[in-house]
Amino acid sequence: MFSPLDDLTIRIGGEAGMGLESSGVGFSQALVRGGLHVFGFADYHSRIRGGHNFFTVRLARRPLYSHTEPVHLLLALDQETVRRHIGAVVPGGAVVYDEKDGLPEVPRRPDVQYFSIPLSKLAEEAGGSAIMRNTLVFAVAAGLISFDPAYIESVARDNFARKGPAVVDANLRVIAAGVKASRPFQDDFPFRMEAVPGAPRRLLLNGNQAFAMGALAGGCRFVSGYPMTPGSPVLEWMAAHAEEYGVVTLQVEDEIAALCMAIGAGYAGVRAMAPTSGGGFSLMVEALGLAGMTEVPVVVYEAQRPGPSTGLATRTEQGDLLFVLHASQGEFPRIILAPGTVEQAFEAGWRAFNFAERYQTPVIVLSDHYLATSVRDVAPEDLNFDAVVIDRGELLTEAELDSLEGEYKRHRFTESGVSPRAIPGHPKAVYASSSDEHDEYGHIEEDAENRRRMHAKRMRKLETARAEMRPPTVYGPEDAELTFIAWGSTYGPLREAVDRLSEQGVRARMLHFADIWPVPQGVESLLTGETIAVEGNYSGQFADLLRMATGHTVSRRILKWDGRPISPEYILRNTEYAIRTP
Amino acid sequence: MFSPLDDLTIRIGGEAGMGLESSGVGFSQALVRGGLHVFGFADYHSRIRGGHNFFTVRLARRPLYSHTEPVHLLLALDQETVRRHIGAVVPGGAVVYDEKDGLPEVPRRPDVQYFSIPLSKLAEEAGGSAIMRNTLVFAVAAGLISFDPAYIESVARDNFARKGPAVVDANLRVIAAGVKASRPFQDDFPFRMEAVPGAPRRLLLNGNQAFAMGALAGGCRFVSGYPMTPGSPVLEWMAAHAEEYGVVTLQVEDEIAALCMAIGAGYAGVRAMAPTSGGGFSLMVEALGLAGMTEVPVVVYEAQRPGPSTGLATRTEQGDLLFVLHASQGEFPRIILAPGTVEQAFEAGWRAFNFAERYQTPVIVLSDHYLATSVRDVAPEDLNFDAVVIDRGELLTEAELDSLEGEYKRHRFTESGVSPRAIPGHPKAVYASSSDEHDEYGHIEEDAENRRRMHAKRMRKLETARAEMRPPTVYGPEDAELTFIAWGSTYGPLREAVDRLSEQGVRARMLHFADIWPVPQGVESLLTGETIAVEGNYSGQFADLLRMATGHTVSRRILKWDGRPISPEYILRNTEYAIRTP
Amino acid sequence: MVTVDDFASPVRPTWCTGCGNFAIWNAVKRALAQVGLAPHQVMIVGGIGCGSKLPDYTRANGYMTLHGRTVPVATGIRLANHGLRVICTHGDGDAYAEGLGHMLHAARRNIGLVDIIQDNRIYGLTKGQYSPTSDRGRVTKTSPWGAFELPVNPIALALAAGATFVARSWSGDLNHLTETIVRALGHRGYALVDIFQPCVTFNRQNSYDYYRPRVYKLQDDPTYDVTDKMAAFARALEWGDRIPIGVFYQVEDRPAYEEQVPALRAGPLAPRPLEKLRPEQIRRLLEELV
Amino acid sequence: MVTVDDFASPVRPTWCTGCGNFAIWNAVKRALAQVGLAPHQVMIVGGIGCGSKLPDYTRANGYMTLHGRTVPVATGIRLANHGLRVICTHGDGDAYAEGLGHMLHAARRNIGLVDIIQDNRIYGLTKGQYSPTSDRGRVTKTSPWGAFELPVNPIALALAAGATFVARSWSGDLNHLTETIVRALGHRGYALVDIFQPCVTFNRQNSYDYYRPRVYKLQDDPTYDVTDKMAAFARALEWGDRIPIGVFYQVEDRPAYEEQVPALRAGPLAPRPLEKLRPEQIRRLLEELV
Ligand SMILES: Cc1ncc(C[n+]2csc(CCOP(=O)(O)OP(=O)(O)O)c2C)c(N)n1
Ligand SMILES: Cc1ncc(C[n+]2csc(CCOP(=O)(O)OP(=O)(O)O)c2C)c(N)n1
Ligand code: SF4
Ligand code: SF4
Ligand SMILES: [Mg+2]
Ligand SMILES: [Mg+2]
Repeated sequence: MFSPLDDLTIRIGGEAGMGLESSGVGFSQALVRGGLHVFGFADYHSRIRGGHNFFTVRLARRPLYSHTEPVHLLLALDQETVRRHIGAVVPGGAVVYDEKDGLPEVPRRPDVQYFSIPLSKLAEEAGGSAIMRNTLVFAVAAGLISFDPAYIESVARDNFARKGPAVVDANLRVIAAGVKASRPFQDDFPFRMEAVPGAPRRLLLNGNQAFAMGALAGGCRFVSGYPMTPGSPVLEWMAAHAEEYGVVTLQVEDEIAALCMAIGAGYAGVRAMAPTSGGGFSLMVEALGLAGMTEVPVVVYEAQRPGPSTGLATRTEQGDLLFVLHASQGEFPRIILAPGTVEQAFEAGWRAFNFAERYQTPVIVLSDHYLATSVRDVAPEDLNFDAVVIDRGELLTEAELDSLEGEYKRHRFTESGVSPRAIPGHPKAVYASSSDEHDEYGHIEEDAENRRRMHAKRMRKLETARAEMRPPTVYGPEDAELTFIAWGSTYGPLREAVDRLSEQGVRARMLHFADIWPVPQGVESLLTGETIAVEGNYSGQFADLLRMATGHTVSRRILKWDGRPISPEYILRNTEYAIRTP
Repeated sequence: MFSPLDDLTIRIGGEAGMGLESSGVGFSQALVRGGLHVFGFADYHSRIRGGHNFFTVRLARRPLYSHTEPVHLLLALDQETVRRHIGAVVPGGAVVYDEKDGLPEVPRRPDVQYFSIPLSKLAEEAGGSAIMRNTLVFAVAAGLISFDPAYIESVARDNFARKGPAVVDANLRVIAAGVKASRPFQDDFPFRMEAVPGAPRRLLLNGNQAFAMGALAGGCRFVSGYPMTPGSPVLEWMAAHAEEYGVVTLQVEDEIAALCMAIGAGYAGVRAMAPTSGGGFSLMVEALGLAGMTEVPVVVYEAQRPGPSTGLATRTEQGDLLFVLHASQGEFPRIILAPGTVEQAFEAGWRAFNFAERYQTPVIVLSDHYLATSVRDVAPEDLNFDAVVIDRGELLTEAELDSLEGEYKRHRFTESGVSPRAIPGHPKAVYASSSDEHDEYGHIEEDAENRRRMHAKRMRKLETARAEMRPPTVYGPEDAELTFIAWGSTYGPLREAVDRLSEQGVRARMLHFADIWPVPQGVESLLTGETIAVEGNYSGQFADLLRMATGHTVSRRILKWDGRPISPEYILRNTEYAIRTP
Repeated sequence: MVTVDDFASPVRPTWCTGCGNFAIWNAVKRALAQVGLAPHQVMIVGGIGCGSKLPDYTRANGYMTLHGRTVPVATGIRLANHGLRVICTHGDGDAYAEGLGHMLHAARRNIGLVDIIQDNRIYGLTKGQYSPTSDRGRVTKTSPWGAFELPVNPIALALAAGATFVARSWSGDLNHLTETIVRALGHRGYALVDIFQPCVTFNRQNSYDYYRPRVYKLQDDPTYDVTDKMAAFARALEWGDRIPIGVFYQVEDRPAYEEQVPALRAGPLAPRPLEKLRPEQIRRLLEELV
Repeated sequence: MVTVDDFASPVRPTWCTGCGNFAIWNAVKRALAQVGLAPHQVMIVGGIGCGSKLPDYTRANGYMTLHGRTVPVATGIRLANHGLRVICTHGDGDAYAEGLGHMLHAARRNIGLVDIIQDNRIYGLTKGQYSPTSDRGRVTKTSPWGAFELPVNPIALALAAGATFVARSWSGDLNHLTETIVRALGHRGYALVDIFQPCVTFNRQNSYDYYRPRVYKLQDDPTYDVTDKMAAFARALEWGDRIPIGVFYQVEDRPAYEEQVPALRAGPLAPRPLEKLRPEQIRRLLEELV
């Protein structure tokens, strides 16, 4: 176990509509400004009011990649929070609750402290409104862990600046009141995490933001979407930046239209994408094949949530992998990326568009609720804008177009499978592609030999692309006895689990796949020893995919499908079990 | 090689709009009435006029399961037919062409005979219209092979009865003229296939008809669809029989509505299905998950055609297997059947509805253009109506409903995963299911433990169902050195290829899968020796699936993706190649 | 006798306090009680959205389906068992964005559904994006510069599609709401009931106070003829300071779809026993193949 | 100067002799030549169907997309490059069955498309099932008892959706067809042109002879006001012995969608060079995260 002096988790719980997530993110921001590392995630219901919600922020003096299960400080805005989370509090930890709420009638834990503070009352007195008790209770938390409240004040100043000085002042008063209210309990609370003054500036963001930023940096200039949790914040982020960066964004009538419009834009020569979740992706399936057949570059961002169907709209799962891999009738090349961290999400943003244009085919970026909405701090250089490349592949330049001879062949047979592409509008490259099988010009053609060659030409692109897919990240010793396999958002929890196993003397490593399809070359050689797939789904889809693609059968699968993210502890518990049982 | 005395192929070719398919089927019908076995299939373009079309009928004295490549008699209604098909004609075979068309300027084959007959002129003289030359040329063919024209007359009488005696008589005169016109060439044509008078009556039908009939027999009472080749003839067949058999059929606005309506009907307690092809299925993907989540029995008939996208609308492929297997976000149980013959298509018709109700989940019947549209003769008892069972699974009876105690739990946790179902309308079983995750009553529920159990309950149905999936048909010796693996429509060509290999002394067998998913138990033990997958797609999807499900890696794949059906000869050629190359 | 309490479900609504859905929910229960339809005689079909959860809060046969697919699922239910009165309750996003085509095809099909739209002119459940009925210029997270689209006019569209019953009501008048739903329940074919439903959380513009002074009742004008389509179009275009509510149009000039289907002449399908084909039916089928 | 021959493609149409699509094809080429748009300045987008193959037979930028999705694909093209004049050509099944929702949303969006519907009131390519514009009672393979649905009225629906240009023409009058398309090409926003297109193979009812005595030209009536929406609705409902053709409605009361999008103020998107973000842009983005 890590010393709690390095690693602390604070959880705030209450009802939907209390604004826990936004105040939690604000508090996280303050922690980051104070030089700490954080990992924050929200747990909330698919409804606007009622239902138990909570936000958890883990803070530490070293970079964090995941949440963990134990809670050191529980900020309870209702009795339900105590009822549900008291079990997660570590011995010596504390619960802060509102005097007016009182405690629920559950046995008190002798090893946990209960701090009663008149949160609502103090918020009302200091700020004028009881709803400011979120802010207040975070100030209490800061006080308890000896974190300098000046950072919370600075965030409040920035966040409320738009609302005028009166609102800012009210917030500052509430913060002061919170810090003051924490004083009587400070000595009793054993866990401390002071700010690190002068630490280098870091950024706080979630996977959706990172991906959207990467996409913008990669030249995405068209986004069409239909609201759907947890993918559509990418549309909203782009809309917010549309005017400044020259991006066309639209909310449209449905996901069918969303992808069709993006394909239209891609066909016309603009880097385009459609963000969604699995349900919306289901409606994009037919259009995906259109892009495959007519060789149109387009990107779909699919942030998974638990299915089937509407499922659990605000929760997480990795259940759509084999679906997106095989979606749409017939066969065509597609590329699938599944970033595991905000850094990878940023990269996936621009890499996706390069792949789409280089292979003239759809690219799917598979995210999930956990990655999409969890916030983490990174160094500015981790969002590596310098590394961004805009490679449009075999796109004919104006000069090349001017010197074209004869009728332009949009779908020319080539060895790589990629045909040099002209953006429509040039007099020498007038063409019409068809979703029917077609000849090199794009004209509808049913001839058997043409079909055989044209289909093979398209499919060849997959082999060409395979060569540039990145191998999995290997984390841990070469000679590991246990090789854990993960993809997408499981990166963080698994990385931490592997760290802990190493500390326990178990030689374990992680293979993390962010480039999923085509499966990178040479993967087989990494699949050695005892292999354990760790996935947030019921059946172990990536393990199935690996077996299909490589023949390798993983030794075990650690799976989870209850809609909640996998934690390092969950992996460790199940590993012990896996090691114990034959 | 079979003796041509037992086995003869006649091909008629011409332009779209000439009605080759319907007259070809009529001729096939006559052959069957004459006691012969037939296999007929049409090759046509996705357009209403123009383009080269042809219909091929193979006839024999023993049951046939497939077409073959060599043609004995080519009936050319235009020069293009000669140009394209002359290479397929066997030595000693003949071409019949219309005097007025003449022959194309291609080298004459010395080993083939060319019979010039004024087809149009004779048709006009005898019947009053040149468009009757289809009928005439088939009568010529009958004359050449010494097949009693009385059977053609009898079919003409039946088919044209509705149009009145004048039309019937005109057809009879045309048939007589055709037979007469064949006389001068009869001695030169070496291949004969006389009728077998008094042979037991047999039926002629294609896969679509067989499936539709099986579905009707199995209690299907609701069909909603949107036209799409080659699946929608099932809707049309049902519409034609709707009034008599009490079936609700509708053509609706799109495939989304089609499956949603079928799900609505299934929810309300009626056996319902939506027939389509891959493109339409793409639009049904979201609704499929709704059925999976809310445990609604529903059947989708998906007749594949070459993709991706619009592809080759009137041709064949087996490219949608992995797509339908994984379609829709999240995970849920589904059952997939892929009949290989008309007999299996008939069975799939009623079995699908039993599976759907027994497991309260969607069932997909995967067909393809080749199976859906090829005609074959079977004995009346091969469409085994006696074997039809209507098993509605755990459906609460009126008496059981009357005696229900307490609130009815539509999604009760059970060991098998199947929850006893009440059809809505009974006062004691009032419930509302939700596409959101729900509790046993159907109410929306986000609790983690409920999710874990409810999702597992649904998924368990797959294991329960696995036990009753039929193992593959094994055709050939136990100790075969070559094991060919097929699924769906490849049954016929592969069966014949295996027969021929046996004749050549190669110990080969076929494993044919008609029950695809869940993969039947115990398959592993059959996957021995050299295994060769034979599939009508680019990547070998079933081989991939087998590897994923069983770990078995097939030794080789014989694939075809040019939109044309696999022939026995194609398999043999590629087998030789496969045997020769290491 | 059926009473409102018969529809009481153990599940409490999760709608925000003040949400216009409460009135709709109460009106539906009242209307059902008034026309004497018991919980097992109806089927309430929702899509996905705040309002679409109404079946979860109502003890009656129900089905919460997909966003935008409420109407086709309900159509299948109705055709499988027209012994059930089928009611759709879904949002403006569900009905007029993702589901617009289905609704208009249902209208021309004249399928016997009461189609209640909880029209809050916003996306509630996904937290406040603009909807097809949001005003032009409406600023939301997906329309930071103000929406460019003309709002959908569901009344005009339903009329143009050939709907035989077209009505509008609002959450601020429980009696009018109940009456309107009662009238719709009395209609044979497709009946659209668009309801202004204030969303107190994400749509502060179209509040109770916004609608109260604007709405007026068509049926207060004794000369208004609900069978006059051009008059209905004229009122459908009325918007702004005065907004008509009530029944715009009602005719019975063609039968409901289910009344025309040959297979349904013998009554509802679902309750019929499902039996194997009789020998002479099999014979006739096989006869077609020889 | 652009001439009709500039649009000559090496591919010959596969339409049946006498098919109404020939006239539409010729009219499109003539209209383009008349307004002086060269093949590389336009984009013709088809769906799937007999008529939807028009781009294959026309030398011009084109795209043959999906059945029913013509309009959204065309919308994406238009927004990516409004330097191209974007024209849709697709069938009544494509536009009014599978695609009805998209068309109406395009209309209220007022996106700059000329949307030409090859309305043969039948499914041609799939061999003769009834279509959304087929008459009630129409007997086909999928409606053996005669269709039960009221036909779609595209003119009324487009008006109700807020289309700013709504017209109808027919294949029997090449000049009227050309003129109407020319007028549509001159319109800024969404322009619907529904065209009666006889299908000589699968729809013998709605033949040239059927239409010739029935159609009359709205523009022959000098008092007809194309900006009067109620007048347009009245004509839209006219059907039977007399069927109006011509422009029912045209207003420019609101800008085209693409004229409102902030990112497009600087001109069409596609031709702009695609460059990496500038350092100060990156700085501003990162600033949001501290
Ligand atoms: C196919 C699909 N797309 C998107 C969503 C996400 N979604 C859920 S509710 C909703 C919109 C809600 O708006 P509305 O229908 O007006 O209902 P309200 O919540 O306002 O009552 C959306 C977009 C979904 N569930 N399914
Ligand atoms: C999703 C989908 N459903 C069905 C089809 C099959 N299909 C091709 S064309 C067509 C209808 C053609 O009718 P219409 O649009 O009126 O065009 P027409 O052939 O009459 O010109 C259909 C249903 C398809 N290609 N895609
Ligand atoms: S968000 Fe709006 S529509 Fe949803 S429950 Fe709250 S008030 Fe009602
Ligand atoms: S089938 Fe009809 S629409 Fe199609 S090409 Fe022939 S005449 Fe034209
Ligand atoms: Mg709404
Ligand atoms: Mg048509």
